[in-house]
Amino acid sequence: MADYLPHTDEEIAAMLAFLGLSHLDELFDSVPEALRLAGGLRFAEGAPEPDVLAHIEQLADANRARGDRLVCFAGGGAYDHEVPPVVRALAGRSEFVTSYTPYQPEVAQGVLQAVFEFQTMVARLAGLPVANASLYDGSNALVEAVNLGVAASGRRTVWVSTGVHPHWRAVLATFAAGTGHELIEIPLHEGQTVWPGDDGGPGGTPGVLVAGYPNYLGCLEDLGEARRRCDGYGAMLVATADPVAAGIVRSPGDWGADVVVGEGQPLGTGLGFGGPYLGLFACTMAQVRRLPGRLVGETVDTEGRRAYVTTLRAREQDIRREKATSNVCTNQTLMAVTAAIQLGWLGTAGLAEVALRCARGTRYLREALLELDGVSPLTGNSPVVREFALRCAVPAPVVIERMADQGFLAGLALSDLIGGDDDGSVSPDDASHGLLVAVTERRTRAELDAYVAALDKAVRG
Amino acid sequence: MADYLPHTDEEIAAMLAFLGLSHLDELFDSVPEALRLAGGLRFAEGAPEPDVLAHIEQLADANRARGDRLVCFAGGGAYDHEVPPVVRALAGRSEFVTSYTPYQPEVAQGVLQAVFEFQTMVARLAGLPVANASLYDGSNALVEAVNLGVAASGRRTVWVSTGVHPHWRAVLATFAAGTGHELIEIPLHEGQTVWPGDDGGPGGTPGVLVAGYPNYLGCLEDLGEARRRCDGYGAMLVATADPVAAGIVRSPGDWGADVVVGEGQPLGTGLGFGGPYLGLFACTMAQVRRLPGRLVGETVDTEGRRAYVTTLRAREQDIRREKATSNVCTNQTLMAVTAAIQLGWLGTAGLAEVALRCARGTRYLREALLELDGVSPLTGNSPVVREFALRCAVPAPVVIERMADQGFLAGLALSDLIGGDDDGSVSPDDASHGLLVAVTERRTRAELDAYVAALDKAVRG
Amino acid sequence: MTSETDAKQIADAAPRPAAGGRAASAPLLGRATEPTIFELSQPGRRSVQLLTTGVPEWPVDELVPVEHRRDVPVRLAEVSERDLVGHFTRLSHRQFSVDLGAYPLGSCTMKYNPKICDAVAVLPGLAAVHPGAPASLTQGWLSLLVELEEVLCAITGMAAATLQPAAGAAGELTGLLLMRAFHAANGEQRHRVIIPDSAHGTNPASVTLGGYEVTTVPSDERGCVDMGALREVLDTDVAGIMLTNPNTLGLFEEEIAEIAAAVHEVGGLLYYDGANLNAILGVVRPGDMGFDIVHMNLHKTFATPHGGGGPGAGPVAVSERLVDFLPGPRPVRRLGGVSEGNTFSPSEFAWVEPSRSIGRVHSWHGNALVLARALTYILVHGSDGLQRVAERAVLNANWLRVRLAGVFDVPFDRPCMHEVVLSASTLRKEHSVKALDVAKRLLEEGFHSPTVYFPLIVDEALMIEPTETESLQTLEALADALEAIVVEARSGDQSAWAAPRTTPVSRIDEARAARTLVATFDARR
Amino acid sequence: MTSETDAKQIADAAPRPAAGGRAASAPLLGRATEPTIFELSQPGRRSVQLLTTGVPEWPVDELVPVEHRRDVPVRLAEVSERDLVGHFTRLSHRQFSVDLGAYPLGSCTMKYNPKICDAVAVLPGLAAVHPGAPASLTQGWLSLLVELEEVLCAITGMAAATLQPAAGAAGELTGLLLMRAFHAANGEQRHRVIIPDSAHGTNPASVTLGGYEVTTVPSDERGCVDMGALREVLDTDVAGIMLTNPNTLGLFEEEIAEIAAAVHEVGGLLYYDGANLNAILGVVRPGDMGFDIVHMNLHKTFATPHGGGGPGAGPVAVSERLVDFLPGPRPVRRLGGVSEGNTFSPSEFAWVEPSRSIGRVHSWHGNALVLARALTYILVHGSDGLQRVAERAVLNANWLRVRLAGVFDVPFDRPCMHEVVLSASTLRKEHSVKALDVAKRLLEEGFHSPTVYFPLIVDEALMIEPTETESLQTLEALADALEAIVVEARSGDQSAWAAPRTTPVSRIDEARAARTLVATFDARR
Ligand SMILES: Cc1ncc(COP(=O)(O)O)c(C=O)c1O
Ligand SMILES: Cc1ncc(COP(=O)(O)O)c(C=O)c1O
Repeated sequence: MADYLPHTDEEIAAMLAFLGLSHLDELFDSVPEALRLAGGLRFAEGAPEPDVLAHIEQLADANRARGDRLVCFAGGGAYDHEVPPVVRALAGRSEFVTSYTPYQPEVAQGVLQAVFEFQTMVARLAGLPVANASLYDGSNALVEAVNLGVAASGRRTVWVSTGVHPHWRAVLATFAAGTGHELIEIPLHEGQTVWPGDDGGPGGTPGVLVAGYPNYLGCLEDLGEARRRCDGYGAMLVATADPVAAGIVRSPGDWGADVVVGEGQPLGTGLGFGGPYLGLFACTMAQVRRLPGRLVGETVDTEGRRAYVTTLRAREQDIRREKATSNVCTNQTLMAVTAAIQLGWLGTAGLAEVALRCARGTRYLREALLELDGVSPLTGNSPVVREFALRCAVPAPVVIERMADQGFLAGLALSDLIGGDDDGSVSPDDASHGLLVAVTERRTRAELDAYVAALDKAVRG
Repeated sequence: MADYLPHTDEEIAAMLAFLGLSHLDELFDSVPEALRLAGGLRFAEGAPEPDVLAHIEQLADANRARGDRLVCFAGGGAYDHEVPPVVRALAGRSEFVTSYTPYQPEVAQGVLQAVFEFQTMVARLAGLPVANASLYDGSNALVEAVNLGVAASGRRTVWVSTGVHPHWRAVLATFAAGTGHELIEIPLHEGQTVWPGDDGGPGGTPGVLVAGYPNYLGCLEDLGEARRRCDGYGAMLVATADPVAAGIVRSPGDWGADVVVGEGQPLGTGLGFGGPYLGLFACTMAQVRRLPGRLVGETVDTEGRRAYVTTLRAREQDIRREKATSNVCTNQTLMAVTAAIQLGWLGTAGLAEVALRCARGTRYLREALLELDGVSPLTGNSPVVREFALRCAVPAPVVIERMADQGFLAGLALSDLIGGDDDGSVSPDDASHGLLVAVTERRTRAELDAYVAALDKAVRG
Repeated sequence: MTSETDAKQIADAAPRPAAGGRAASAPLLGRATEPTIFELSQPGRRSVQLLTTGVPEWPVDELVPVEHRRDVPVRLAEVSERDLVGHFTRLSHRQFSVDLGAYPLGSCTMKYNPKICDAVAVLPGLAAVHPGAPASLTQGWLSLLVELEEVLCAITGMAAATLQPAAGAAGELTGLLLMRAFHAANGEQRHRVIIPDSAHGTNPASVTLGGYEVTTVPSDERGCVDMGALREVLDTDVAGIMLTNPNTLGLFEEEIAEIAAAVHEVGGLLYYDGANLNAILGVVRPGDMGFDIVHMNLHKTFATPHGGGGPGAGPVAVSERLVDFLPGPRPVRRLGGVSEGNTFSPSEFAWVEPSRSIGRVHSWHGNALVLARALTYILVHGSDGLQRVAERAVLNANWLRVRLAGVFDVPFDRPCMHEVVLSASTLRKEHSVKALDVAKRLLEEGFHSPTVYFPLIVDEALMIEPTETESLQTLEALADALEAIVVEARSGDQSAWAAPRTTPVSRIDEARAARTLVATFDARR
Repeated sequence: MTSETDAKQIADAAPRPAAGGRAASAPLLGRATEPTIFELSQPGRRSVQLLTTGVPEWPVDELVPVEHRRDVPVRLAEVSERDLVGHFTRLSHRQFSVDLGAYPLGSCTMKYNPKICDAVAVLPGLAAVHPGAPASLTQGWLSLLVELEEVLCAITGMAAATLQPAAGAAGELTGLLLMRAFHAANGEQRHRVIIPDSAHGTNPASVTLGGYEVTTVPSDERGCVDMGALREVLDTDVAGIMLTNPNTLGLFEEEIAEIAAAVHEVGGLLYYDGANLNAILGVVRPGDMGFDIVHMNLHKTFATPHGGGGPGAGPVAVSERLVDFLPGPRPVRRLGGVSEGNTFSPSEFAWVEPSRSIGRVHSWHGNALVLARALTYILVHGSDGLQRVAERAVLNANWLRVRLAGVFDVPFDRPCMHEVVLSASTLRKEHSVKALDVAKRLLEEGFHSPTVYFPLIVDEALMIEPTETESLQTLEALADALEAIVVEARSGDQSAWAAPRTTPVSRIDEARAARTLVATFDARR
């Protein structure tokens, strides 16, 4: 019997007696007999914690791709950045971890203030005046952004650059089945979106344009061009952005984006096999009443002291129900708190330094790899700052397997990301041979040099 | 430049100006020039945290005896007991970790109450009415106990059973050089102390008798015999005890010990290469004013609320100075708090269960090993409950090396513990071939069986 | 470190706060306001320390073309590690949590979150794995996900599940899209989804996002779906119905079999909102009640911590006929692949795309570390332990119900399941003390408040879910505290209006926050 | 689990508390008392979960002979894991700590404790190593200890060190035994050790335990050892002198070279109490000042956390002529053994017994994980960083000294080192507000109090050591708070007498605790 239940047999008896019952079963008298599960659940009985821990540790051991075994060069929205002990310690404080949504602000100032600080930091990163308290992940933040854009523009046609992460586009498409948005994917050429001619594109005048900055192939695109289109169409510009690259590149807000969304994982959250991550969302003040999810605002208590509370609640599902701007309830607050702590640790200079170091590693590795036989560029001369795509002489999945045997998680195969289809972001051949490589500030020159040597072997025949 | 200093250059300049100084060096004007260290300290400059962590991780990696590589059967006062995540989490709370000695009780109720609870638990374990708030480790607790015993009896002759842990006896001897106590070591026969005949022993009438329960060879001795001697001599009985074995064996207090000391490591503190551990100390009420170190007592605040504070402070060095009962100041409070949490987790049944499981594993393994050729008993039929000594056909250090190659930390070589001398606890030949083996509740039957098979190989030729 | 020069240049160009850095200590247990991190900031101060890498130190202008280069750095707080720690530790002391005391929020299942799950979530073999690594390198994770899917299906009585949705609401929307895909595959286009008036707000919100219209059915006087009213709105335009059972009143929908039959009869599907699954673990399964789609809130039923509002996880399990529509890719155990002990052949587990998948609903595979926590919780309890969980949860709720019956109004006075909905209606009418006042006053007694004003159909609702991990003694203390508040109010003492007073801040002006929106530190000026 | 039957039988025999288990929640930031864990206990409740081992389940009476068998189990609290967590988490909320705010306790060096050191202390390769494993299996640990010894010697200017002593006082006693062994080896039996009247209480206590008599020398009007008085007590019966420099007044003993010469002249040794080493890191070394024996408090200077009163670590470094007397065994780097990168040959490091060792002073090798933390701290700072530590520590203390000069009396009004000793003497005389009242009143402002009434030679002493990790802004806030308290007192407001009031408990009756000693829960009845 392994559990966390406090009840002793005597207490159960006393409580039943208090209820006038003689057996625990009677508590479920309202459940029709015919529906009752006879013989209990059909899986193993409970096991003590140490047994279970041993089992899970064995599963963990079976992951060859763990960071202590393979040096990580994979990115695609999830990066192996430094998360120092101090951030882990603070973000792990049980008051943050085991609290609920701040329904009673008087006893939730800790989370509320941390989120208020988070919102400020995200707004500054995005170059926009307001940010929310988090969404599930980058893709879901994008879905919400498009919903907002459609609502704001009043038009359901959405032009989505194929530079947007393929998984995010997939999620957009999934949810568009419900909202009925018409998604038009716009192809890339050498890593840059080729927006349709000024005569307009397919599907009529777009209400929303979506572009990546950097895009999923790591390239910085000319967002000014997208902005000009939006101005022409009266459309909303949604940009997906990377919060670390933002340390040295212009804010999408600065380029004129109306909504900026991003994957917040690089801000203090580990790789964690893809979750829990953190959807970043910032927008213009004009759209604040369409903002999805939770928003913390500053106010005062009865004694005039500064205090924080969730606000503009009339947007939310628990008040507006079917008319809410979004259905989100539980979100990723703990990751938002973590991001605030990580950004507090980084500070102004630290964020810039991390971005710069990523850019240096990216430059160093890319240049060295392009010297190799069997490796060629995939996105022309498009500028890259934290990640880049290469064409290998052998299919990328093969390269990845071979590199694993040499101690590296070499990157992501474009074919895996795209899911095999010809999605317009790269040619089908580039898709099958394309490898997406990310270099963070944690990669040493020795590791980069060893990677080059290993890839040299891996791309042969 | 790696450090944790907040000072900006501007602030340093402003602070110096406020002091009327122009350079930081001038702060040290009172240090005679001739003594000043020219050219700074002579070792490496600072390195960022991740560099240092990588270095320390490599050192950690070089320890073959780490628990995740060698299954631990070593004991001798340090045992591989279960320390569950919940205990680690609570004991690691930074309020406990980063606070000081509770000099200001109004803001230190957390530590004070936890220590009060610890004292209660230790007193109950020992079977005595009062316990202190911890000493450095088992050996230092023993030193303090002997000091108390000498002060209480007024006689400096101390009979120390050689069943007391050899390291502890060594520490006793070291400090006796200062206090001038005369330590007389009393030999064992088959794991039982052979106290001198009633005509008295060497060195005149003893003021203190010290015995182990269980002793360092794992044997339970007849403490009643020691008590009778003490009554005869008017001497104090000091017993060393194991807090886990106490779960199923009689308390030394129950046998009539005046002071009970022990190594608290088994109570929630990991192996940690020997420290920080925890010296347990309990005594009779008659001796409370001779108690070494810190003691927490219950009292009230000005509003009559229950509160805790360090008490009987007049025993301590900061008040009594050269007349203090002990010089201890910084002790092992965090380990005491940890022990309170661990004992809270174990509970009445849990402590008994752990002790019982140790005894079962001990029985199972000992019986199986004694079937092997090349293995024989070393302590006759003396009862053992958590640890036992064997005589191997090959020297124990060789056995340990061979067992390491098979994945086990086989135990401790008696020769290592004793330090080579003929100390009277075992014969010189038993010392060189004696292996001390501990089995905790964490050892599975599969591990025990594998150990038997491995030892079977290891003791051959 | 010359490598910092560029970053420093950038930083130097940043506009400096006029006066920063003031104050870096705050009262223990005092009621002083903690400054924002921006106010603790002092230009030039830093905590960051990065690995020495030896990578060539190109300046930023050789790396980023000028048109893409940021000219003003992102202004962030500049604090020492010491101040960072002080700030967030003090903030944590201004935050209630399960670890500090009872948190009887109805519908939220704030049970104890076992610490072992925290240990699991930081295992390097789980936490330091990139989600894009191929299946051959992540067999352990795939195995874990498959194992979780299997036990979740056993618990709910369903055929298969997706683990992608990141929370309950995400699960709802996923479920509605499954519904849509199912009908579409049958060549049908239905427009309406039925939900009871007691439903949680995410249900109608999800229905809208799923492209359906909401049809609300009222509850009857027993607090259950009004069967007559239901039959009236049922027709072939109904895609399905969303129910939670026990419902948000904590009452079991006894006519669930009839409801299922009626909905199925018109070709609709039944969606189970799993927020209240805790009440029925091992007692009755949604699949056996006739549900086609079930979401679970792992952060409720399976004790993964709520994190101040998230992360959660909202797996969706479905019956056989919906399996092919599940989001992809799904982790599956390959036929024939057999693991020996805990060694895996590199291809035993694989990702597959269901044949008629609605597509991805998450950037990767869902909130993986939350899933690992939930599996750990489930394995510790096992099939037997989960049933005890439900029994004790229901026992606790009923004990409180009977104990508090004379204290508050009990709108639906019959045995409840895992939570009980009371009402402060009489208290309000007779003594002008509202449910909100009771909630605020209870904070002073060291308990978190119950959920108030939900479900909407109960006037002055106080919804209490004690959960199974609170002891009888805690229930007694909670009940005593609530009773004392009512006695106080009845005696004419209006303390509750001014409550809470012993909390880090006193009652908060929520209206002002919305009126003069200050959602960032920069908006303060 | 049948294996529990016996344990349960034992447990059942335990006397049960008459009424236990009451209350298991406590106010957030409220001022309610937290019950003891014994009061939260309910017989039969449990948290423990142990590994399933498969070992045969012999009953206890087959394992323990009756005369050794416990007939009544050790009565411990019986709580659920949930209540265990609640209890100790709430207790932690009743505890001030460095992580919560400034802790300017003089002589204690309550600096920021970097979190990286916590990470180091839990590395399995360090934490899960048995201390009795042979050197061949623990080369990493031996290497770490040797590396630490080397940097400590570089910092102090000494030849070798023992890492065994578990705290400063243990180091002192070790040092005195070294002194004794040294003199004995020279065939001498000396009887007295000199300590200044400003010395910390552990110094005289250690002297007694070392078998010596204390001879106290007074301080002169500048707060330093009175040279004349010293010369008077010096003779060949003096084994040595114990000094801390800077001394406990925070003042540098400028005549240290003369003192050293005089003591050495009579054949005595100089012992350096390293509690104040933080002030002189990289500026001046005890070895260069003429000291023969030096203890360090790693929990002060090298930031290992104090843990509510411990653990600490008190390595003792000695000059060449004392090396052979050091406690053994000592970890050493074998001559000729060369490690390549970080791979070690199994015999590169070894344990050796110094030829004339005084013997062991610790059960094993000292507080090893504390030592690992200290090494980490030292390596991060490096030779350059440690010097900055000293500079900033001294800068901070002097800033406070000047800032507070008009507020309190400054008994020794000249530049101080890392701490400053003020006096509330005038305040007491004129306004009856004592140092203790100031200390208690300051708690209300969110700061820990300074050390009060130490050193003993200063009337109404307030000893402030800000440490280098507090910012100028914190110093300002602290000084403002202290000044406001004095202004308040001068204005006739006697709030300080009643202070503290905002803390978890108000001022405590210390006398009562000693009068009616209740040192265990069982003594309460
Ligand atoms: C009844 C009910 N349904 C759905 C939800 C939504 O779940 P989530 O918050 O995980 O999105 C909740 C959450 O509070 C709930 O109580
Ligand atoms: C000056 C001085 N010497 C010695 C000590 C004793 O050190 P420890 O507490 O580590 O035993 C202290 C501790 O406060 C001290 O301040």
